[in-house]
Amino acid sequence: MANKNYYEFKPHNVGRWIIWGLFAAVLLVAPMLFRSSLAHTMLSQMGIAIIVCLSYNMLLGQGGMLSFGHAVYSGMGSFLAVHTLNLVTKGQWPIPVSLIPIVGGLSAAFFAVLFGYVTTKKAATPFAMITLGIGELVWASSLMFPEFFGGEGGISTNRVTGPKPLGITFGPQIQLYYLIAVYTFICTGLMFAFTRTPLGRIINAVRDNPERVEFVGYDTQKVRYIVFIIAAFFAGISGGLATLNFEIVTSEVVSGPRSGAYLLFTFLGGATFFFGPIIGGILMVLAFVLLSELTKAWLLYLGLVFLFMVMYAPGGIASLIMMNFRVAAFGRLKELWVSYLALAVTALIVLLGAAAMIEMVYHLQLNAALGPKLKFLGAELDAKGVNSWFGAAFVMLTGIGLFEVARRHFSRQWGEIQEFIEKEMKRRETL
Amino acid sequence: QKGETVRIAFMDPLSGPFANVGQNQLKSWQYVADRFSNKNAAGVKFEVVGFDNKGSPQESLNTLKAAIDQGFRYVTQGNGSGAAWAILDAVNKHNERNPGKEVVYLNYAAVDPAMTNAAEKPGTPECSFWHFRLDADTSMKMEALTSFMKDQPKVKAVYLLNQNYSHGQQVAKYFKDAIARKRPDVKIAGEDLHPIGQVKDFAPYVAKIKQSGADSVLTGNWGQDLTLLVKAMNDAGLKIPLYTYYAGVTGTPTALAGGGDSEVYVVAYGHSNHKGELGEMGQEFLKKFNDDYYTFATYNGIQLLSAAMAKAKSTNPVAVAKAMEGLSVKSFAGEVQMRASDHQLQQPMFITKWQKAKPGEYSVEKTGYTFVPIKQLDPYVSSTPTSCQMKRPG
Amino acid sequence: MEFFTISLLNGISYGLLLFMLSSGLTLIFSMMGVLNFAHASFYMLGAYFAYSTTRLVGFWPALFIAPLLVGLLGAMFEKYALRRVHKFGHVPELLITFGLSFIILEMVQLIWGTSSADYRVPSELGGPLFTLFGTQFPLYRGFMMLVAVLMLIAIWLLLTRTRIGLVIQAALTHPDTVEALGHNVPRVFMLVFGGGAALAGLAGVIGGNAFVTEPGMAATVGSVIFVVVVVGGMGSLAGAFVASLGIGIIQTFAVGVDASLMGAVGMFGINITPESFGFALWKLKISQIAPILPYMFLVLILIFRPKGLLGTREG
Amino acid sequence: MTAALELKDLRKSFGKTEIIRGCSLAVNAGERIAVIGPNGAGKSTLFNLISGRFAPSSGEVLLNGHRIDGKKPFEINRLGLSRSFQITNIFPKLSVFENLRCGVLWSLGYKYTFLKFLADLDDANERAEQLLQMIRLHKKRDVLAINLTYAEQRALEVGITIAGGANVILLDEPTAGMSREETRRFIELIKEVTVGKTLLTVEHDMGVVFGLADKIAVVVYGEIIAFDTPENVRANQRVQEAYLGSSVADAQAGH
Amino acid sequence: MLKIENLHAYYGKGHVLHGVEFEVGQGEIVALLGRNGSGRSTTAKAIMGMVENTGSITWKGQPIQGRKPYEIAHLGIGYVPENRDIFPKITVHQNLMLGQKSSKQVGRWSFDDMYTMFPRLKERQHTEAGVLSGGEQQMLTLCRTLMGDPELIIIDEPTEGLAPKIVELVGEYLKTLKAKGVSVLLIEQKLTIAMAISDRALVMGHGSIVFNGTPDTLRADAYIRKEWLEV
Ligand SMILES: Nc1ncnc2c1ncn2[C@@H]1O[C@H](COP(=O)(O)OP(=O)(O)OP(=O)(O)O)[C@@H](O)[C@H]1O
Ligand SMILES: Nc1ncnc2c1ncn2[C@@H]1O[C@H](COP(=O)(O)OP(=O)(O)OP(=O)(O)O)[C@@H](O)[C@H]1O
Ligand SMILES: CC(C)C[C@H](N)C(=O)O
Ligand SMILES: [Mg+2]
Ligand SMILES: [Mg+2]
Repeated sequence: MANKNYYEFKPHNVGRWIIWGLFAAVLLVAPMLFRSSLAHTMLSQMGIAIIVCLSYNMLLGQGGMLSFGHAVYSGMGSFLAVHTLNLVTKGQWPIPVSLIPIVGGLSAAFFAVLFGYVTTKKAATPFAMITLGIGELVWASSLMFPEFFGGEGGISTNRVTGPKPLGITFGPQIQLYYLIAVYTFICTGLMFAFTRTPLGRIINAVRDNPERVEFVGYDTQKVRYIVFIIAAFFAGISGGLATLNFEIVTSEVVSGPRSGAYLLFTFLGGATFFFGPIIGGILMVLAFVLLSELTKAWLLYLGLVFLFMVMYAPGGIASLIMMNFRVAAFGRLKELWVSYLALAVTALIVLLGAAAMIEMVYHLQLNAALGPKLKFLGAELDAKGVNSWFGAAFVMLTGIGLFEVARRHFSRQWGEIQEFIEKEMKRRETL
Repeated sequence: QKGETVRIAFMDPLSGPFANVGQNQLKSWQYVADRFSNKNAAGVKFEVVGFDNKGSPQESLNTLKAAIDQGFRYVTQGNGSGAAWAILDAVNKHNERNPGKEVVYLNYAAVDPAMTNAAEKPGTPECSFWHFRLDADTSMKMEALTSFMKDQPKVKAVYLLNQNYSHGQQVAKYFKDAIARKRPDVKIAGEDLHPIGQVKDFAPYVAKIKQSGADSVLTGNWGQDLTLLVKAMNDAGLKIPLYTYYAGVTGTPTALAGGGDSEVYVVAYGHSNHKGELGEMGQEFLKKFNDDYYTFATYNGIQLLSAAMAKAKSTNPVAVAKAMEGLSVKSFAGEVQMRASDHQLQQPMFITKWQKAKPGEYSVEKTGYTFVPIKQLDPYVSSTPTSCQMKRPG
Repeated sequence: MEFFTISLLNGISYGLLLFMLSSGLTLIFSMMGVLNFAHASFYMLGAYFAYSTTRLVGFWPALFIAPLLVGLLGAMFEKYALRRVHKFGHVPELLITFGLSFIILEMVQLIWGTSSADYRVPSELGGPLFTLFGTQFPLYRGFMMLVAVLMLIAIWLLLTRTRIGLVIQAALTHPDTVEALGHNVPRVFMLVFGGGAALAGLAGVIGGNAFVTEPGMAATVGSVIFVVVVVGGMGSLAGAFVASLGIGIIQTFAVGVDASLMGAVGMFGINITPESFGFALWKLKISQIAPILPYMFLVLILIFRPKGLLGTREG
Repeated sequence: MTAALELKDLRKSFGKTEIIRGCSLAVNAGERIAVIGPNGAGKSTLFNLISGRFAPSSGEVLLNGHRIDGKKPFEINRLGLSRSFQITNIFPKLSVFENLRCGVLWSLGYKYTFLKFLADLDDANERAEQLLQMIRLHKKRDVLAINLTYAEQRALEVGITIAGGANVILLDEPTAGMSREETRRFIELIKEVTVGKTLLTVEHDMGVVFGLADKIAVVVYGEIIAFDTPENVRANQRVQEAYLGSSVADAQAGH
Repeated sequence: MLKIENLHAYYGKGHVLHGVEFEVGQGEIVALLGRNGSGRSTTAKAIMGMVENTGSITWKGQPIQGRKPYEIAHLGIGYVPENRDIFPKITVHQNLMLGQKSSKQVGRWSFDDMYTMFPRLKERQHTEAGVLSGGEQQMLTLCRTLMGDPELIIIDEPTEGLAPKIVELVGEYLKTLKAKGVSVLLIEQKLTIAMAISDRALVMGHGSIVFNGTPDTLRADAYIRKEWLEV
């Protein structure tokens, strides 16, 4: 078949090489740009979160399976990994530390073979509810069986053990980071490759129309089951990496809120695009580690972000990016810069005013005894003073006004560009 | 040393469902630090900064990293043994891998005895040189409580109702041990472990207790699992004494008061009606924060730290940690000593009873109820042996 | 006999409580297909609103005002947020309620503080209703059961005497067509969501003082109410009712059963010792897992009868 | 010679109502059969029984002599029987090409594999491209199926149906919703793509029926009341009463 | 009764109708013909307020443009959508119930009328509408709208998928509607029955009306038929 008369993804596609090259480069240099030890653990956690969110999206985005219990698999991966690592420490099992995540992956896959059989018998709501039930059961048992789960204290371990090839002990965070980075790169690559395989395509078809899939020769249950196991495998790898990173595993890793976080952030990143969960994973770590450090009101902000994102960008951040890519592809992104700038600045002003007020309220509620004064972005606010409230309200209202002006302008511009693109596409089609 | 500022990183849930407790305790630490800054044996200034670990062990590790990055050398935590062990384990590893940058961990409320004993299995908690517990652990409290109960002739058949996780399992186990030693005639009328936080209605348990013929109930439950139990007992008209660990925690008194009169005993290292300095502090705290001051371990913690710093003539964590070993200071309730062998503070214990506050008594959470001490037990009573083999640096 | 009677009573009253908690969710979930994760948050709001209004005007007016307020909030949420995401499908609908639950939780903590609120049972409802074998049956529990039954009747009338249920079910697949037939679909959706929220609010008014009014109260009832709705069968009010009672009774009796797997195999002469593999599992008593039995039901029911006990459809 | 498809006293009840009441039919390989009958007679149900969407209450279905009743749809498909749907049933969020490729994969033996790249499956890609040409959608190759016009979706529906290379094809009202002109073109297309295959089509448009079919089966109230050549069926008195015998039908057929 | 002037309609940015004008009088059957995609369904949706539109639509002298679909329905316009939008999860009878605007409404038609018209529906009245055969669903949509007792009924391709005999029946029935004073706007593309029963025929092409006259003139107008309809 020498002369294919159709265009297809070729493994040697230049664009792809560039993108994957960039991805590798980012993984490589990130720890050199952010050097504090907190930054290094955060980067490590981001890698872990990226893998697990991507694996979650195999279910949600690619398979249309809404799971409320994905943490069961990443968590079981963690637990088995920690037990294995402790056996390694005792000298009973000669497994290099760098392969522990694979152990996590395999054990998660094992549990997926077990639980997944009943879970994937159903799709849609029954599927979601079975995962919820199994998730709750595993979580409840995790506290009841200290023999395996280590009780409240969990199980700790030491990743510095076994042979040390090239003097790599994985003691220093940076060494571990690079191990995680390698895993992140490979797993991302594998999961991307998966989307290009027959099974990867059929699972999309199962998502869209399971009934028809049965009539082209596939057993939908089996398709879901296999994908479920593969997703669990990658989740387990991330669990194993988390074991190495935190060196302790407690029952929270299988908890319902953890599963919920996967869902939330995968969606926020964008479930309809392959790279969406990567953004989601990064945001997850940022939100939990940084945002919560910055402000007591972080849960409120998180809730609001979700509310607005779901309402105005239900495709997640990835869809926003892709929309602009499309505009760029038609060469019209340049015109939007000013509008974007205006939007960003005015939105920032609104945020500033609103955040100042939120912070003052929180201050009044939580820290009133420390005096009415609080620091907000370097400025001093007086939570009991009319001036601060007036000022904040004023800033916010002006912001809202300006934002609205900018927004109207932008949406007109945007609409016009979309119209242009539609026309242009029609025109090209007829060529 | 004198005039230096000692910064302590406080890590406990400051948001989410357990925020109430964490925030109260952060305020307690800050209040005590403020009060004794420069007015202490070492003449240092204390500053306590809150980090929100959301009650999660893994998040605790992040906050610990953040704190260490920001130069904190003292951390304190108390809510939840899970987070406690995560922090301790991470502190151990940090200190081992970063000599010269050691961190000391003051545990003010996590009471899993495993943290001051030898490890049962690799990977489970064990004692550490960097860990100092200011509270009394589960086994010590049980010693105190059983010492009180053995003198109660009414107590003949006890029902054990606990949450099915390490703390609840330990409470049951230590009770059975201790009571067999002290009052072999006391029967265990029944025993139940229930999943933590899952029971919405305790009436079935109350029915079971009633059927068992128990004359008292012992529970390590906390939060909703405790208040709902008390309410259910009240509702069913089961008027038998309830021996508890955690009836005094933020929010629980309010909920208890809503349920009407019931006979509840608490074992703790303090109570709500201390006189003298601590009493004053309670009033001042109430005025300032509109909240109760009950984490007295903060008081002992600051006393202990400053005394150790004075003794070591340094604020270096290693030196201070060494100085704290075996150190005795005066607490709000007499002399207390940080036992060198396992870093467990040896202190007096109190049995208190929940009842309507008489004039002059402290109204807990403005409920009109209070915890009155009915028995004080000297430190030796509640002291328990340790299997810890402390590994000291250097 | 004594234990049996009391347990049965406890089981029924617990079951009715579950029904009270989940009736609003049944309404919303089964009719609109929205997995409302903020349902428990509305329950909490009901309790806090009742707490505040009780202090102002007393319990009885609060019994009406608080659910009304919650219903209003629910309706507004439907109108300004949920409605917009309806067209994007179920997952966004679910996530927006997730977001809402965060916001409500934070708001509650801001307004009423992070500790529990001192919301008590009114004195005229305190005390026992009757005493049986020396065990009191509290009056307030009786009141709770009464309200739960009233709720059941009210929803049942709403569903059978009006066509709201039909309109909504039809609108789930073809909203435009329903509207073209002359039904104000958006308003019906708003009413149903508001109504569901108000029911949760009412449950909060009554559950808040029977139990504890605190910011954590939403999380504690969060997932079990889903179990009730799903086990009963989506789209079936009667199913939810049966499931509530069933779960209530079984769970209550399970607490009294101290049998374990170890005992069971022991009868066949197999001896399980602490050294046996999985000893922790073998020695687990049924009473120890009683409170998580609902989740097991959930899984089993969905596997063997995905429509739920009395349901008519799967999703 | 065994029939390509044979029904033996097939019956199906939903609840108390018996919808299919003893259908027997033998279709020889390569024949084109039109199935007609009043609305609700059970034509689609018959297709559902044959293709495994429902299991029959009693009776047998034989495909090339093998029993297939009670088997799952995917098993039946693997044995070489494929069907289309009355209400368009495609993969809306996949491109036209992907839709077809999904239809092709199993028959070429790729099963559940995730160890090969789709791009490297030259035979599958080749076949999907061919199909694109056959159903005249090559210009819409990378358009999402949901964005196709109705007629194009119908064509895709048929495309997916024939993609797996099944020998027995069932089409349920393939031209529903199409204009006259489109219908005509579409029938040509169907004839073209089903050369040498056994075809069963449900149709209400008599023009199509008489233009396409070698034989006509008339289903009335769950029974096959006639199975014969178009001329004989048209002449059949019972068929006239039950189904034809109206000006509309005459107008269509005579067209 | 219904008067449409200069109607433009849009799907988002797609401009589909370009100044459509026509009228439907009391008791008149008007056929709206045209090729696929010419905009007939869009016209119907615009009248019902289901797509964005500009221009003027008056109903009994009262402008109804910009009203919500349910308000328009209450004013007496009934709409039978294409694609058989039956409500699959509820029973046939319940589908008909939803056609009524309130449970107390009494109109020209009762359930029994519907069931006599299509006995098939009576047999199936307690089954879920989703399992009905294609043709049965088509009957149901028609009946459902009639239950709302409209004065004007807009029917979008009612004969699709119906057996020839039933098609004839529907034609007959539309005539009885007319006899009861109901106006009909019949959207069709198969000319057979439309030409047989309608008083007037409109032909639509590329979003505007290109022919407006009696069926006989249309039959005679070869150009229009060739250019804008298919033969
Ligand atoms: N799952 C089911 N449950 C109950 N009744 C059903 C079910 N499926 C089909 N029916 C009934 O069986 C009868 C035959 O339906 P079928 O769809 O086979 O008709 P058809 O011959 O294809 O008609 P049409 O030409 O109108 O499409 C109908 O009356 C329908 O209501
Ligand atoms: N929801 C929609 N979004 C965008 N464009 C649409 C939509 N519906 C229809 N169109 C476009 O509007 C034009 C007119 O469509 P309309 O449905 O009114 O045609 P029609 O005459 O009813 O044809 P048909 O025989 O297909 O029913 C077509 O070009 C179609 O592509
Ligand atoms: C999981 C739910 C949000 C899904 C929905 N009930 C369905 O039928 O698919
Ligand atoms: Mg059919
Ligand atoms: Mg149309």
